[in-house]
Amino acid sequence: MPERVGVYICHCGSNIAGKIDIEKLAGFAEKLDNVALVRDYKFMCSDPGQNLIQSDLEAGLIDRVVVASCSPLMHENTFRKVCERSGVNPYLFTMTNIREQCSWVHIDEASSTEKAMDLLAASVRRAVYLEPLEKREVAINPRTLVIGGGIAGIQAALDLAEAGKEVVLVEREPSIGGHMAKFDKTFPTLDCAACILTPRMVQIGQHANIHLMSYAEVEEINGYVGNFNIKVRQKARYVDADLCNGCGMCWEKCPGTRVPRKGNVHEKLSLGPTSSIYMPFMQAIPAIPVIDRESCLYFQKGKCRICEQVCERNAINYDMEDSFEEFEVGNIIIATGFQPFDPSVIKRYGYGTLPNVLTSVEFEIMNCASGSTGGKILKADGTEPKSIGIVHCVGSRDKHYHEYCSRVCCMYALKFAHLIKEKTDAEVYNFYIDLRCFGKGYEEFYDRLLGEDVRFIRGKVGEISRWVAEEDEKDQLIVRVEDTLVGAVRRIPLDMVVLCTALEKQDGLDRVAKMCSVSVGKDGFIIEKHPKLGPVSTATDGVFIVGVAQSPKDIPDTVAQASAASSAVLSMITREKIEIEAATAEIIEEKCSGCRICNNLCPYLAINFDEEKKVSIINEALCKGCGTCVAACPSNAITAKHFNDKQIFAEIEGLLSAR
Amino acid sequence: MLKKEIVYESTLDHDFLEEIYSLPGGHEIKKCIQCGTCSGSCPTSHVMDHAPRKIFSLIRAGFREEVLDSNTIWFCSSCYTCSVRCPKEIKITDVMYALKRLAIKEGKTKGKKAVVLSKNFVKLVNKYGRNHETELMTRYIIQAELFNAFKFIPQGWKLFSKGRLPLFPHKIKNIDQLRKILKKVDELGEI
Amino acid sequence: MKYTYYPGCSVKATANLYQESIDAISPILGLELEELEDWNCCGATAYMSVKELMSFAISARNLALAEPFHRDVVTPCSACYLVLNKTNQYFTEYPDLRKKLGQALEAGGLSYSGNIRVRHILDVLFNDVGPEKISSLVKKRLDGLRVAPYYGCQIVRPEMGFDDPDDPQSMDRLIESLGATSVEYPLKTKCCGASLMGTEEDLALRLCCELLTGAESAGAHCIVTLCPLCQMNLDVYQSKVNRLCRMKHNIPVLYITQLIGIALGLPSKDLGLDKLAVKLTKPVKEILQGA
Amino acid sequence: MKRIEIDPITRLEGHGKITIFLNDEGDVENAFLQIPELRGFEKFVEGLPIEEVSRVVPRICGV
Amino acid sequence: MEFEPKLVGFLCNWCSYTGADLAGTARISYAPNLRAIRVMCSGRIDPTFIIKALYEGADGVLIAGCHPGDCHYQEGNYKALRRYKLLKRILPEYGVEPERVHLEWVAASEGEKFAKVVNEFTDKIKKLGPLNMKQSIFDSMKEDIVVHESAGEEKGGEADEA
Amino acid sequence: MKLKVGIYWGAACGGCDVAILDTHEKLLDIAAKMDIYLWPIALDFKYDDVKKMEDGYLDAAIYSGAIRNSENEEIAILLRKKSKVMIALGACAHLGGIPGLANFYTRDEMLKRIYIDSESTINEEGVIPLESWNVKEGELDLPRFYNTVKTLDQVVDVEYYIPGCPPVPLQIYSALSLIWDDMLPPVGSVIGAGDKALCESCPRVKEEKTISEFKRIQQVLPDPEKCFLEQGLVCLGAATRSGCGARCIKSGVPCRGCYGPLDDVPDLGIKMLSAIASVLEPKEEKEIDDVLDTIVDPLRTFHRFSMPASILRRKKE
Repeated sequence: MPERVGVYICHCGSNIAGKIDIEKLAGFAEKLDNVALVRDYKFMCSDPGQNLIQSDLEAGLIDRVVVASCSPLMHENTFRKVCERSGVNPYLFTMTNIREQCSWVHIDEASSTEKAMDLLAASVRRAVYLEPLEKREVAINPRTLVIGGGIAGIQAALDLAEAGKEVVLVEREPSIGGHMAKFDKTFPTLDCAACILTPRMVQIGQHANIHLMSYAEVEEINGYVGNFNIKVRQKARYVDADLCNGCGMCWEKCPGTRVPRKGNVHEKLSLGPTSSIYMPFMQAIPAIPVIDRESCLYFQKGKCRICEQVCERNAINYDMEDSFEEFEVGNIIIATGFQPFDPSVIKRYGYGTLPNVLTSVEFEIMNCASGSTGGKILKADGTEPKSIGIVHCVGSRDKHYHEYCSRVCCMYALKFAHLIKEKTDAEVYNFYIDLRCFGKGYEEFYDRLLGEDVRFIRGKVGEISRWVAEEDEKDQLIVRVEDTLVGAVRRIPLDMVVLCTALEKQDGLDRVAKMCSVSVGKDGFIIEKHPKLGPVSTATDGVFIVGVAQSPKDIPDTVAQASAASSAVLSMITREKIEIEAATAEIIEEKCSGCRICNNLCPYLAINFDEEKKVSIINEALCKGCGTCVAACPSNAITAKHFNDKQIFAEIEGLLSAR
Repeated sequence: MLKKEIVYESTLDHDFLEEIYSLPGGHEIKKCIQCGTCSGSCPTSHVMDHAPRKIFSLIRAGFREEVLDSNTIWFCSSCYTCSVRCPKEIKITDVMYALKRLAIKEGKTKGKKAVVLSKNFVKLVNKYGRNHETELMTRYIIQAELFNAFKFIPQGWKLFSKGRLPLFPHKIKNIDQLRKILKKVDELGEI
Repeated sequence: MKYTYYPGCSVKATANLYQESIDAISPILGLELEELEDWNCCGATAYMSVKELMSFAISARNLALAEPFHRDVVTPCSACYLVLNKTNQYFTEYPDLRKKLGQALEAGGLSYSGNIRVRHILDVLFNDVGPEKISSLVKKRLDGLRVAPYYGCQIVRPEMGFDDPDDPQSMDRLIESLGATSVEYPLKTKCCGASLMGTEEDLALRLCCELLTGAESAGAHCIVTLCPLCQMNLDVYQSKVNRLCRMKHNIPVLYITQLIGIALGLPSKDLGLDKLAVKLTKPVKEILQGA
Repeated sequence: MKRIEIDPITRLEGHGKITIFLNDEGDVENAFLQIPELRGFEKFVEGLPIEEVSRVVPRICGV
Repeated sequence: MEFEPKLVGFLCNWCSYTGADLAGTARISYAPNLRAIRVMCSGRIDPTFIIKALYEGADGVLIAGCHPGDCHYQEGNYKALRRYKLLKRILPEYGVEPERVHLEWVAASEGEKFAKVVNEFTDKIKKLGPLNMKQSIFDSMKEDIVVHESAGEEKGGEADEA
Repeated sequence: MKLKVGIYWGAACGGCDVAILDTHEKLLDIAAKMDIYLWPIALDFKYDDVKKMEDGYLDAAIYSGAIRNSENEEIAILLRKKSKVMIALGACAHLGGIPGLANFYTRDEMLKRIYIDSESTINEEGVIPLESWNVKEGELDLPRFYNTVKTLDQVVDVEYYIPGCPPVPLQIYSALSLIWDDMLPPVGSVIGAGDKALCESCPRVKEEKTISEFKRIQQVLPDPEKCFLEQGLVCLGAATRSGCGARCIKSGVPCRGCYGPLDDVPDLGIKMLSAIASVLEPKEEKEIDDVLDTIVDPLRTFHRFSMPASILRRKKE
């Protein structure tokens, strides 16, 4: 029996009927092939409207439904449900948009009606080729992978663990803590960073629901929402974590130097021990040292083994090798954080060539009470500076480097200014373009700094040099800048300059993104599902982003986002099951020649090549139905369900059939 | 008497912005964030009436006279430091050229010695196909610096005595070709 | 290595010493510079201030003349380098301009497709010849000579790609390859005032004064440069700078090609050294003689 | 005048037809051979990438 | 009567179709010549669809997708762009002005842009005139018809259809 | 009873006929199963012999060659009438083949080039062939040289297609055996060939593909083990029906598509275009253009054998 299409035309009050000649349209529809009946109604989406369709379907008068009304983005689901209720596969329904893209946008009734007829003819032809599709569900594994153990990952992991869910936290560095662990104070409240971070780090280390893998990297991610397979490389520490008790004997005796012990103050800046076997900082979690192969005398020269001799618990193991661990999780949180921009590429700022030009991270380390200067702000020669410049926007808001605003620099620059004022007698100059103090208590902090006699010069620094023009500029750094508010070009001799470097995407973020099948924007950060409504989700179901992995943000925002992501994960876990796309692509094995054109095209890595059968295969759980592979398959071995070639050809023919 | 007054919108020329924006490279100055990198980098900004950054501000506000009358554009030595450093990659030097041309077009050249030099340069190139430094300086001195002519003597003599100042111009062989090209450009109209 | 050579107007006149030294060293370094027949002025900075399209058009004529030879165009003048390069770059970047220039050139029976690379002689000396080769050809090492490398503006800006716009190194390396010391000179790319020397003399003199002071305070025996205008401003105007700024600068300003020529052992006559306004000073002479 | 057509001529490569006119005496007055075998390789090899020419022209005759 | 081109549009579901809907919601009126086909992603657009549409009588074909970097499926729009670019190169070989096929990035928020794109495209095709691909193919074969002994119709009767 | 068969060539090169002969000893089997009633290349039947047959007299007609002129079409119509089954043999009858490249031009352009502008022809009066010509003995006529080359199925109904330029002899034999074994598939099928693309039978190793530059065969020494396309050589194998045994590929030459498209692919060339464009590396417009610049003559390459069978069929005038 040929397909019997029911056509339902909606007036949408006067929204459609006011611009389209419904009678003419209905008359036109009746004459189309395969059309079994045509009805029109004031509001098809209303209950009586829906009932019209339902009763026709139930009476068996039709087996396919075309509704000509508003946009499918509006009511496709409504009418699909009508079909489902009537015991008909919802994919045997299609919609003709004669409102948003017809009656609402065209002035002339004749041409609107004509267009509506073409659109309807296309839908009817398409309807004939529609095929029933099956809805599918997958189960969600309740364990979660958190990549990155900075404040973002710590918060997310703790939230989940506290809710009773298992978490695997993978951190690349020997210790968790991230950048925050290097800070002395945090703005604007000036809390001690260690005081608020350390207890959480300890909790991570001890939590029964958290499996912490530090000094480890995610190697592979396969699978799909609810069912990801993870492979993690545990890098060799050369210290047996089970035996080591963190006594510190090894690094005390180690003759190797990871960070030079001699040299000027700035060259030997460090938080933890400077030896080859070291802990990154004293509060490290896990409190287990690692050996830096590059500087270790034993690894480089084959002699030494002092750490082995001094370790009472025999925890040193030079033969340790990288190992791999594989496990399954249901969701993934990417919390990889940032790395600071390297300002040495901006030659005119002299970083790396001029002494006493420091990056913000170096300055943080200098300020940290447990660092190599004991928290003192010192020039390279060990004396206290009399004047310090703080240059904002280094590498950010600049098309040559990063166009975006790094969002935290203004505030940490103010924090620096405060710390300098607190610890030294130095004059402080802030060179800024715009001061962005938008958070809670931020403006007040700025206000406080104004009162502390910090000098603010609105102008981006032109250059920093040692171009001495006058006697009193000798041995100083000369900052040349336009004071834009005064309208004068100024030369300011300074003892030290701190460059507020941009936050940039973490090294390797692209690799993580690729593994998770999410994309990065041109700024290098991962693109969220929706900037407003889906800031922690991504295009890949089950993959979430937190902190600077998404975009530069400060600690309060990062923590908030971490909690948001963990609650999103919890909501997934609680559902236990998730429905996945039915309109996917499918490879017909009998037609696939194994040319592998499609293999590289899928952003979700849903296409795999079966080496035995020599055909490509689509994992339907991963496929989101974009159809890119379908358009590319040179032998039409791939079909896009619900958008197959026949359906689209029918649509094209329908659109152009009237004339 | 008070010299400064409140600036009324009606006294400003808002078409000026569009005019400037439509110059080659001009639309980029919409993106200026007034950071001051240009002025802070410019070797001559300290003697300018308005530093380059401020010029952009004035343009955006519609201060047509101030911009075209200012000495700023004539102090630009085309060192391109601002263009290279501008975080918004505005081709500032090109904009300066465009403003120079606009000022010349509008006759805002009184007392602007650079204009005399440039115009004579153009004349010479059109005449010979090449610059003739001796003639250029002679013409320039007569037209712009007659009363200061003596100050050019020592350096001129130095060059001449070292054999670095040829007396006669070199005319290119195919000057006709060059002129045909220039004539065509004239027909096509400037960009 | 064969190139099409575009000297530019200045090199044929006030900078003829530059030309002489280029002529002298090229054969030794294996450079074959064939002068472009009937080239015309590039337009420099002045033409651009008056007419834009015309300025591009006259500049493009040279490129069109050079194209049939399928060789890189080399020029020793920074302004010519910038203008020809800019024409080239805008020609490819802006289709409108390309079209108009095409029509203009056609009127002169010429055409240009944008396939010529314009290079500065420094680029060629550094990248094609290279410090190693130059070093191997040195006959008189300039040990002890402290040189301030002055690049000026238009060779490194707007970004031309072969060296850093703020901290170029190519000439430093060449100087070192001769045995001399390249001093740390923070002003190496600061502007000398260029053509402002004609119109705003005081300003330009002050800029030059900074440069000279900078070089002297860095302990340089001489300044080495590669642009006719820079050389003229620093050399010929040095006495005037002294008068205005009440200084006593006495620092010779050589072209890099002259310095190379000296190290290659060529007689000073061939290198146009006698044409310098500031004569070689005693310490320089001593080192050169001792070399 | 009698007309004889041999159409097609066979057992050779290509198409052809012979038209023979006999006069009243039955002698051949005139005969015409037609070869309508026209493809136009002359035209469509123009502008072909040179490496393709050697793959296209063998199709002039495959016998 | 003025020539009213018939245009087919292939719009990606997430950006351009939504953008077109927004033009509707905002009641921005534009030329009625474009008939849209919704696909999930511009990456689904097989150049065959475009050729088919031109053959079936479209005077122009518009492809619209998410802006680069914004693709809902990450990179489908780049594939659309590449296919489009190659397709444009061969259109002149068919004697079809390449301007008849046009690609635009229209975001979900760009209702106004969508209207503008359709208006401009319609104008452009109006200037180019009708394409009549199918008809012209059969017109070009008009002289190629053998007079059949029997009154049988010439095969390839699509010509009648056109 | 033996089958009655006619074999004819339209605008062909004779390669298909030779391919039939190249079945070698199997030719004896064919002769045992079939009686041939027309085969100009080998046997001396005349058109009149065919015309005299009753309609449907022949069991099968095997037609190679494209429809280039009115004679090709007339005989196609004649054979159609006289046969129960019509088989298109070879790329020309199937797709238009190499003669179909003429569809990038008009009849007038073709004739001008061939007769007027030809370097090796002296034709001062500019004579071009006419369809009829009066000599004193009477009128002579010539077939009309068409404006557009057509495939066989564009002029008559065709039941089966045996693809290839030329078809593989054994494939012809097995296709013919379907007739005498009465095992013919549904009308419209391609017989004597595979159901998948050529890549299936290509011996080269295929991996994931990303192309950043196309090369021409003379510019490189291709790796004999590796997929041509992955080496930047345009190969149509992925869009072309298998069955040829990858003869070109094995000789080190990329596929040009003579076996035609797979089922349900309406346009081989455009589909190949889509596939190739999909696997390019760059994303930026400028870079895409740079890569595309390296594809020489794309459309004619993609439609080397199939222009008349493609959707648009010919260049618009």
